[in-house]
Amino acid sequence: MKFAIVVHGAPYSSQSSLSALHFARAALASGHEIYRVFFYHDGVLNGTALAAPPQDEIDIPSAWQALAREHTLDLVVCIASSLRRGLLDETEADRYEKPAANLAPGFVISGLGQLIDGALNADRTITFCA
Amino acid sequence: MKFAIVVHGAPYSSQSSLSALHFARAALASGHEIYRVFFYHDGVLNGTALAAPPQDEIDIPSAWQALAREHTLDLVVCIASSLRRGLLDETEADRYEKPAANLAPGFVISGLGQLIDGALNADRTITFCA
Amino acid sequence: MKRILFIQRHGPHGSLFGQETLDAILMGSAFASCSVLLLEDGIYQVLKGQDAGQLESRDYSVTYGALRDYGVETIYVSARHLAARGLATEDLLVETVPLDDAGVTGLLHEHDVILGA
Amino acid sequence: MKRILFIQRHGPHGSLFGQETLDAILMGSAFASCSVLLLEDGIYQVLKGQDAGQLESRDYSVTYGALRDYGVETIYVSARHLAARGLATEDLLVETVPLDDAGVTGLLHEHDVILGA
Amino acid sequence: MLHTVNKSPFAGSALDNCLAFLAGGDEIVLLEDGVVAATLDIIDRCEAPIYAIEADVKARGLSARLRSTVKLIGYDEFVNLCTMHNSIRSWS
Amino acid sequence: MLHTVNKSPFAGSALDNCLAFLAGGDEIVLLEDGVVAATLDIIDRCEAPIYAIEADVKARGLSARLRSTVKLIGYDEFVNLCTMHNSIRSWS
Repeated sequence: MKFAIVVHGAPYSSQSSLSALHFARAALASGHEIYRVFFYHDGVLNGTALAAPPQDEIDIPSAWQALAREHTLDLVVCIASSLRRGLLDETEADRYEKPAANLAPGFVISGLGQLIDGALNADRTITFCA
Repeated sequence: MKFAIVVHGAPYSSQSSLSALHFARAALASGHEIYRVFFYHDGVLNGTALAAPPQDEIDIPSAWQALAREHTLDLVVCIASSLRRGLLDETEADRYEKPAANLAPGFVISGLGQLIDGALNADRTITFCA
Repeated sequence: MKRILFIQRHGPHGSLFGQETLDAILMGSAFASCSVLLLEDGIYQVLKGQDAGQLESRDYSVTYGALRDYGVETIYVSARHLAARGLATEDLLVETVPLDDAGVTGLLHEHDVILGA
Repeated sequence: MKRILFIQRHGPHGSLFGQETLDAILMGSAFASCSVLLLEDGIYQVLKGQDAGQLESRDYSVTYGALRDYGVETIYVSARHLAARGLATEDLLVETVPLDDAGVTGLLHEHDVILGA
Repeated sequence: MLHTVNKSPFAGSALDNCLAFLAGGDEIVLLEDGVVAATLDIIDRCEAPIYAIEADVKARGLSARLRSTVKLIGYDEFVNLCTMHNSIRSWS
Repeated sequence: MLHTVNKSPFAGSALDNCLAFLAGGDEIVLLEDGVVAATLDIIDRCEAPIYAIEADVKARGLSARLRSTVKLIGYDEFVNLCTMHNSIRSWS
């Protein structure tokens, strides 16, 4: 079965991204497919390349990247949410003349169409709310 | 009178930073002093240099910077909160070997001691909760 | 074609959920059959007479009035949540269909996907 | 010297407020006279028997047990909020002083600064 | 003591706690989503003076629905209220 | 339909709404702070099957306080419940 996973919460600030990560791992371990993980609202902050959590705590952005490498996941952060919250890839950093980009490898910035596409094409859509 | 202002919410995501900004402007306009603005929890994201909000919306990080330039404000983001949330100055980016820094000019990263110092030395401490 | 229900349960301006969920509704209505359900303080999203100028914020409530033009089928509200706030459908700037609790339950089950905070 | 009251009203693990407020309490107790008030789900911060290993999260609740060593004077709880959760002070891993509503009101007024989410 | 409430009474216990722990001489400022309470009759039962931030009331279209016990204020009056009380508790 | 609840019943209306809008055949998964409800007698009144994520219950020290009507599950069983219902509503 194909899952679309929607994440609304920032890592650490809300448990939702950790729950989504555990859910995604379990779905993959059970042989299901993850059609897409869509990060919306504060959830886009899961895609930061600059988080430096304490060493005895899980590094949530890195855990998403590791899962994506292992299973070729489509990790999409919403562009409108990202721009307001200061999460930029190289293209957007150039476009808005900002001094740096901070989107982690493995994540892509895209539009809300990817949320709707996921909802329409996955067998199940589950949201992890902030 | 000297005010310490504590901000717990991320810009846009929560109205708390906008309220704090309005409060700070009104306090200064009434002839009061702002001893410090301390950004804690998600509030540290007020200090991002990378936000690119829609042109018809207020740019909250820039508004803090403008107020700080005009009144020489002490804008402090909590270091522990910042590290988990991916907000780094050049020093921290180097220390944690991260690819970029994203703290806006006008903000400084410092420890929780600055929160306590503000609470002890200001005449009034007001918190804007997320 | 799948039917999507968007639920809005946050008031305006206190957080970004209202504005960003509205963006998702607009996008959804371009690609799918969509309805909107306003619960709890989400009902305040469409209260008449909002003026956010003094807040330096955007009055995006007017966009709700255009949802029909974007193809959104119906905007539903919980009649119980409306009454608890001392409001009536006449106080809202869009035409809404009030539902009792059983009506909301039915609506949830009529849709294939439920989105919204 | 000013007296600081830290209020904790969020449960553990669902958000970072609990852990970060605890950090602020530790810092505060190094420089000032501090007390802690647990309200609402903040009481769950000090419930016995927490084990966050399966969550890949840190069991920071043990640090509450060390607050006295850091100089925190007293940890107060709302007796009403405790009872509403079916809990008693014996269920908590630190010694707490339960207060009725008037006691909480008095506590708020005894302190010069109130911090915490 | 000055109390602030920034959440809707329908969305949590901020107002409940504020009212439960109020002392004589205390005052209350409703701001952000907290101004929703200014339109409900529960607020009439409160004996403390209650203020609501005008910009927040207007932004939410609630101006015509205010209970008569609530006084609209600007941020300058909010600042002034802070100076008139020894401490401030923000309920959220 | 599968319902999830991730907030404490003391911190908002997530559980209230979930229970108010429940249909026959629906099931409920409590996760994150939502597992607090699994220790309260209000949950006994609910006729739908109720599950709680074990990792969340353990992390909060609530294992010994669960109501007998609540079944502990892992994330794998959570995934399986999702496959067995046509849609999922997350109450927050």
